[in-house]
Amino acid sequence: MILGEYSTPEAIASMHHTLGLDLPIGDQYLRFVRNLVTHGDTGASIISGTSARELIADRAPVTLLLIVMASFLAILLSLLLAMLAATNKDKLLDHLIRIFPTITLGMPVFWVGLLLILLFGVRLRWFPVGGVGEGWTGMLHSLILPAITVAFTQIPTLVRSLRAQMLEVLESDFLVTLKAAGIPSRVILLRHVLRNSALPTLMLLGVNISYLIGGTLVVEQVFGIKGIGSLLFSSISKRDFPVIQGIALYCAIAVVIISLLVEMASWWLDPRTKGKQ
Amino acid sequence: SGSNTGSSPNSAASPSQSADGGKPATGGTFTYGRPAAVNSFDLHNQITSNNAFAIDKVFEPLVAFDNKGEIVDWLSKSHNISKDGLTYTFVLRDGLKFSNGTEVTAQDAVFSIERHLKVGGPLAIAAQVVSVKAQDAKTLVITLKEPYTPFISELSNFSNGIIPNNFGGVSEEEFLKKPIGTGPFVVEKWDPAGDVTFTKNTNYWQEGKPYIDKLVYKLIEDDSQAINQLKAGEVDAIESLALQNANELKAGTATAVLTNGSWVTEQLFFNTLDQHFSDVHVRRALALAIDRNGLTQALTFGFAKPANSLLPPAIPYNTNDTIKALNYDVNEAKAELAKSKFPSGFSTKLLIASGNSARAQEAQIIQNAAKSIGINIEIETVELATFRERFFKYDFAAMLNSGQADSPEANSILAFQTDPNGFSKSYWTHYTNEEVTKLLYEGQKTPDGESRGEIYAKLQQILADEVPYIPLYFPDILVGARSSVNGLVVLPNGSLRFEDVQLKK
Amino acid sequence: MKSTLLDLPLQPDDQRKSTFQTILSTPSLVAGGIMLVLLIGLAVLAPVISPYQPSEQNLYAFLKPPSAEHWLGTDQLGRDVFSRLIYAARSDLKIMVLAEIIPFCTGVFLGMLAGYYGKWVDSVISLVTDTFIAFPFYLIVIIVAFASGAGQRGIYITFILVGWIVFARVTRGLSASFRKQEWIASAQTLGLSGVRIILRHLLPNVLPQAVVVLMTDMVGLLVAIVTLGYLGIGIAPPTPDWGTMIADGQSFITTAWWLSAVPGFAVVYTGIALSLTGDGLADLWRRK
Amino acid sequence: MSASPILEVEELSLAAGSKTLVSGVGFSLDRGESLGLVGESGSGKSLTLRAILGLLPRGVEQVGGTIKSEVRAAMIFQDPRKSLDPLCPVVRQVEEVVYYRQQVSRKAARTIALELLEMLGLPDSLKQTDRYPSQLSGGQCQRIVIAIALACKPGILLCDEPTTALDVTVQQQILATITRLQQELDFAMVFVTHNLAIAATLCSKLCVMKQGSIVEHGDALSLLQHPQHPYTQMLIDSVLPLPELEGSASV
Amino acid sequence: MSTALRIEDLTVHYDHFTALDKVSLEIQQHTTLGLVGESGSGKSTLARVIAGLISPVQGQVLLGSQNLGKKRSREQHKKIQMIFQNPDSSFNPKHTIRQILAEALLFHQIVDRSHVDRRCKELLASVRMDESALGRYPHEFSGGQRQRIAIARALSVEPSILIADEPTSALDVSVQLSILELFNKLKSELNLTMLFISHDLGVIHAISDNVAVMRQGRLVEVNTKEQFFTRPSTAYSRELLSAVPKMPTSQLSGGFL
Ligand SMILES: Nc1ncnc2c1ncn2[C@@H]1O[C@H](COP(=O)(O)OP(=O)(O)OP(=O)(O)O)[C@@H](O)[C@H]1O
Ligand SMILES: Nc1ncnc2c1ncn2[C@@H]1O[C@H](COP(=O)(O)OP(=O)(O)OP(=O)(O)O)[C@@H](O)[C@H]1O
Ligand SMILES: [Mg+2]
Ligand SMILES: [Mg+2]
Repeated sequence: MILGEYSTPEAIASMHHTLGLDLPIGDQYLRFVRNLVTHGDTGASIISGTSARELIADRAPVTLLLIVMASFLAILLSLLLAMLAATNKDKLLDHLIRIFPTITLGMPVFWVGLLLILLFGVRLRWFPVGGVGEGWTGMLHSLILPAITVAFTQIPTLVRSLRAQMLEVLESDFLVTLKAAGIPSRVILLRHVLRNSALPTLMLLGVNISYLIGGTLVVEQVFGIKGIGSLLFSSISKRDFPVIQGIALYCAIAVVIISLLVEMASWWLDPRTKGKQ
Repeated sequence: SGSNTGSSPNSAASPSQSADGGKPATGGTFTYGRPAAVNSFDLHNQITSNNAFAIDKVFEPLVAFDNKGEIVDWLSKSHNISKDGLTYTFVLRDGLKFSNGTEVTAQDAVFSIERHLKVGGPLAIAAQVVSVKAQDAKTLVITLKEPYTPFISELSNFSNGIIPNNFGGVSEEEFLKKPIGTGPFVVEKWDPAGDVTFTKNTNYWQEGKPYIDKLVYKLIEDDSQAINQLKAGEVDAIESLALQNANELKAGTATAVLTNGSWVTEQLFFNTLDQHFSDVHVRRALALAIDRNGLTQALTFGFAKPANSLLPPAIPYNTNDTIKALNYDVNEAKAELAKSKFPSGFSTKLLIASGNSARAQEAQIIQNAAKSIGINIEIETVELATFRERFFKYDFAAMLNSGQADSPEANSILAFQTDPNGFSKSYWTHYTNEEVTKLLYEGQKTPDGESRGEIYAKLQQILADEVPYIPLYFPDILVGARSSVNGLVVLPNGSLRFEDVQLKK
Repeated sequence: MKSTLLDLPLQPDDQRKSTFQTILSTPSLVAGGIMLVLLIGLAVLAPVISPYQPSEQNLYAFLKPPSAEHWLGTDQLGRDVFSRLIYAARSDLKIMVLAEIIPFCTGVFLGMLAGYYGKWVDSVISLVTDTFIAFPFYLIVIIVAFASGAGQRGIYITFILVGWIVFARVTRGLSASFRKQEWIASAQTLGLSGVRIILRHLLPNVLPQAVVVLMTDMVGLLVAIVTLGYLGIGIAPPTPDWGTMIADGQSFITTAWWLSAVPGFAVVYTGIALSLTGDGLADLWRRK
Repeated sequence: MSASPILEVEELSLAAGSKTLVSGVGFSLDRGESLGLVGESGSGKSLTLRAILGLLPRGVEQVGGTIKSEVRAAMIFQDPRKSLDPLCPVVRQVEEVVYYRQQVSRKAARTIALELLEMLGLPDSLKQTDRYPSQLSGGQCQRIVIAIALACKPGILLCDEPTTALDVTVQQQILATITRLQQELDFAMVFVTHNLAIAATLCSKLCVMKQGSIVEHGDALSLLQHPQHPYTQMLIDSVLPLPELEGSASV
Repeated sequence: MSTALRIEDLTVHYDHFTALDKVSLEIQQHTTLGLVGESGSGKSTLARVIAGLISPVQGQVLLGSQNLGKKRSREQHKKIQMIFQNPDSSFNPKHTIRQILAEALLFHQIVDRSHVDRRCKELLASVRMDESALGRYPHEFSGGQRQRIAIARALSVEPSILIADEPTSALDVSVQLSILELFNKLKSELNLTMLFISHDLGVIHAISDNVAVMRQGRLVEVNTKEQFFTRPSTAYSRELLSAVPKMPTSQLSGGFL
């Protein structure tokens, strides 16, 4: 008789032994720490026996690509929308753009994903409904919808802050100086306003990065992408703790690295911090 | 007793293939969406479908069942069971080769069965085997200590597939990473937490088959995602299609639903060690309180039959139409409960695994039904691993689960669900009834025929009266596929045969 | 000597708009408030309003389209969708509010401590927040929800664990900037104790901003609750929940789309109501 | 007296929504002339300047009156740091204005910018390393702002309290620079200040503003000697006297 | 005449920047010391150290004979009160004037709870404000009025030393005059000892008895008012004095106190 289920207790039991999970808890912990420090690993998967680090490394590229694409899209779209809103303050366009975050803030990411899949995947067939395509182009193509979905969750906060930031810059004294000096408004907008408001937005993105990663995990599930997110869900349902720990650890490391990068970027971009040295 | 000559395994082929009669379309990659990854090819140690349905593509048993559930010769050209039911003789097909090109000999079969006997495993060989011998290069003889009628059908199980003697000369571990068998497909690429890619076995004994070049098992955990991918044509078929989605796919022009009855019984299990459910009156009361017809109708959309007895209608010796079951009657249910130790009701918990929406709905129907007679049920949803841990430890009061036969044999289900001494302890209900146990062993020794039927009818009636589990319905095994797919064979255990699949160019 | 008594006249009283009037002149607050009141009204009065019991089944009348009898039709178990919708509002909103209370209080308090005292207090609290923030919220929610079994407990635990961070961050920033302001310095020179300055001076000033953040955070929490429900690790049945309703209805998206669409819109509606209220409050307090 | 004034403001009224902020302000200015605008805080001095510049803040509108001007105007603000783009090196900011206003090549623009900076007495080190506003002192920033204003070749220079944020010694230098430049370049100037002493030293004409309108105007010296309006009197009274410093000649 | 406040060798660093460099100073009882100096010279820092808002890395502050340590007691805090430059930010925007004035009275139990209201009114009267102000919020007042309220608040704890850090530089000139008048009146009525900081030499002249000049964290000159304004002893002071813009005609003068 076959159990209509997906994993065997016997396999787990034998795996437990090879992994030393039957050792006393103190020894297990020592083993864990030693692995962590020497190999950057949280141990071997109790299901497949492969090391958690390898499993994660296998899945990481897709997730990373997705995160990069999503951040890129989020920044690009937010800049665009915020610029349109700020330069058309209190006009119809501005109101529309301002309503947008209010509406989308309460949209669960899976719901957005489902709607996009139904519309662009199943109905219009513009993008694959899920999975990851072959090769670079296939991969990029199949990640567009998920990236939009993740970006969608970031755009409301970004647009909001960027718009406020731009308005502040637009009202600032130095802009009056530049305007009074007769510099074309296109140049002002692109060279001065954008630059001055991009920095805080980048910082905000740095703060939100862990939300972005979290959103990515859920979105992967909705789009059936075999990245870190689906690894997490399957590991959880199999109680594969080394892998879960590994994912948590590497996510945290990723967040820290990205925050550091953002900080460095802001040091590099902002002369005010340089001036204080 | 009787012998079986090598009937053609092709009897299972789909009508469309024979219809055009011309040369079959060959080549192409068939992508099959599945909800769980293949994490082991160790046929003797596996029990779950995610692995079973990959193992049976690589390893094949001596005998197999076809899509009607009939036992047919498979790797054996013919087989013979002695009159006393103690000696089994198999003659292997001519020119049978493993995928690496080496000949299959009787010694390989001996090694395979002996390893299974040694390992035991979750699907251990229950017959008392005295010896397994290779009479000559092509003839295998198995001798039993006492008759065991289900033996032949149990041999058709994926766990009795034939592997090369001594693992073909490599270590066990290495072999299981790169398995070699006689099956139509060969593992090319395998991610234990992801996809499996098979290529066609060019040495396959069924001439010219399989028609497709590649078979990909694509992991799609989310069922709505699976359906969407099928609709968008990103996969050619999807496994374990949920019943509630079937009509939608059936209605679509690009998609179709394939089914072939089933060997599955959806059931509500009671822990008979539980303080409440050890009382037979409580169990009977609950059985009377559940409207199985309504439940089936609401949950299965015409893809299931309400269950009266334990054995599915596709299994021989089932008594679904003749049995006297406890049918829906709230008043009688209340009266039954009044006879119990808890006449005014009680509170208890119902354990279910997360991730199965039909079962979650089912649980709510049962919760509602129980409430109508004064039993308060709290639904406890835990993830699958915990779920299994819990019921293996009898740490539940009641749970929803299903029983599925893996061969067309009444014993397959009955032994698993009634034997208090077996691995599963009456499917972890711990139900113990001496009479039932006696009937079970008797049935195993009785050769097929009317008397075996009588034994099983009696057994099933006892189960229906004492309800250690309430059979709810027999769901069809459903597979969603693109309409363009031809020759896909759905077996009643839920596995597919891809040998005859042809992809439209 | 010239009279220096009151060199400028005070504004006459009638120019000081009543609070009520200022609220009325903030359209987003009015809109958000009305939406919220409606929602809360429906949720609180669910037992009175709902035509059916939310768990009342009719296995022979399932998946019925909207009709006079069932305003939003019935679900797979023949339950009245409208009744379930407003009962779900009741349970989801209740959890949302309850799960926010403790994190809000601890977050605001710790944030004030860090911002006001600075130095090592700040370093310790910032270290903790930075550590927590490194772990994606959904990662923690999902792990905790799985570990503690499906149900509301996971949400409460996770939120008590990580929910305070956003408030701590906001109030820390605010308190640090207020601390540089001279009214804090005056309070210090007056010899007031730290506790008194934090509770009587800082708190009323950081509270408005914190409440605004609370509004958006509640939206986030609601979305998380619904997402967990959707993933099947949220609120346990038979308690109705929007996420479970969406998940249950998803199979019927082509045949009975309203089953998942309606609870989805309920979530979005709540999101809009809360963020409008938040925006409105921010607006109101900015203008003051 | 020259033929016609280069700036003529008549009955200027500004309002934000229904609230009138400036009403009926009018004055005229000849080439090379300076007008001092003094008055209490919030009386509309800055708004008047912005109106002349043609860049009213968002939400404020001109509701009446005319501003006639032949020449272009440039403006200097109170806080020099805030009037420079913090993320753009200062010389580039000057250069950019030269490039767009004087229609010369990038290279020429840089040369002209550096010349301007030299004329304003900024250190040569700026030529080597272009620095950001945050790396300069307030006085240096104000000079950059003046350079930007001059790069526009203005006919009128509008100064909105250009020295309030600066120290007395720096203030003295900046004022000296402005006076010198005005003599060299002969632009007209509207100088807003609340320091009566500065206004009187710098400007030949004075307007006193209170609550959005001019309460008194006229020749600087005579206005200070014979104030008509009590508010003017009060302003004069508020100037705090200092005793004469021994051994120094008064300016 | 005795010394009300003495500071010795005060040094303060912000990170690596030395804001105060070994500053020593004395203020006599019932006199006003005017502190001038360019922006960033450390005037406010000095004031904050004296008020106990910043603790110095070195040096000490002596109130009379009492050494004020790193952590001051409530009593010691009360003794030295400070008025800040920016009247907009020196009040808790969420408190009414009544709460602002009563805060310290209640906390230190300076007067009986039932007398708090009366005391608040007295305080307002002493800074010449109407008692109708009590129920209002700071933002309803003009800058000059707020500065008066700030003075009233400082006086509520009956300090022996009052520090005023540029209390008039954010105000209109006309309002500035009335605040200076108020300071002069309180000084004589209450026998206050004051440290008055300003960069406006006119203001310093109008209010102080002695003048101290700071530059880059150091005290460069301490002198009597008469001496400083007519015969400053350092070149820097002379430079400061000569940079003050003067009215064009010398006979124009007014606004004597
Ligand atoms: N963008 C604006 N919208 C509405 N009102 C404004 C705006 N800008 C200025 N005001 C108001 O207009 C009035 C005049 O402002 P303005 O800045 O011209 O005064 P000012 O004389 O320059 O004062 P100060 O000496 O303080 O700089 C003030 O009451 C101010 O509040
Ligand atoms: N919190 C701080 N952190 C770092 N540096 C500071 C801080 N506060 C002040 N400084 C620096 O210390 C120096 C002295 O500052 P302080 O405020 O005492 O000067 P000041 O004489 O009061 O100037 P102003 O006349 O502008 O008020 C300045 O250079 C300033 O930049
Ligand atoms: Mg102004
Ligand atoms: Mg200062």
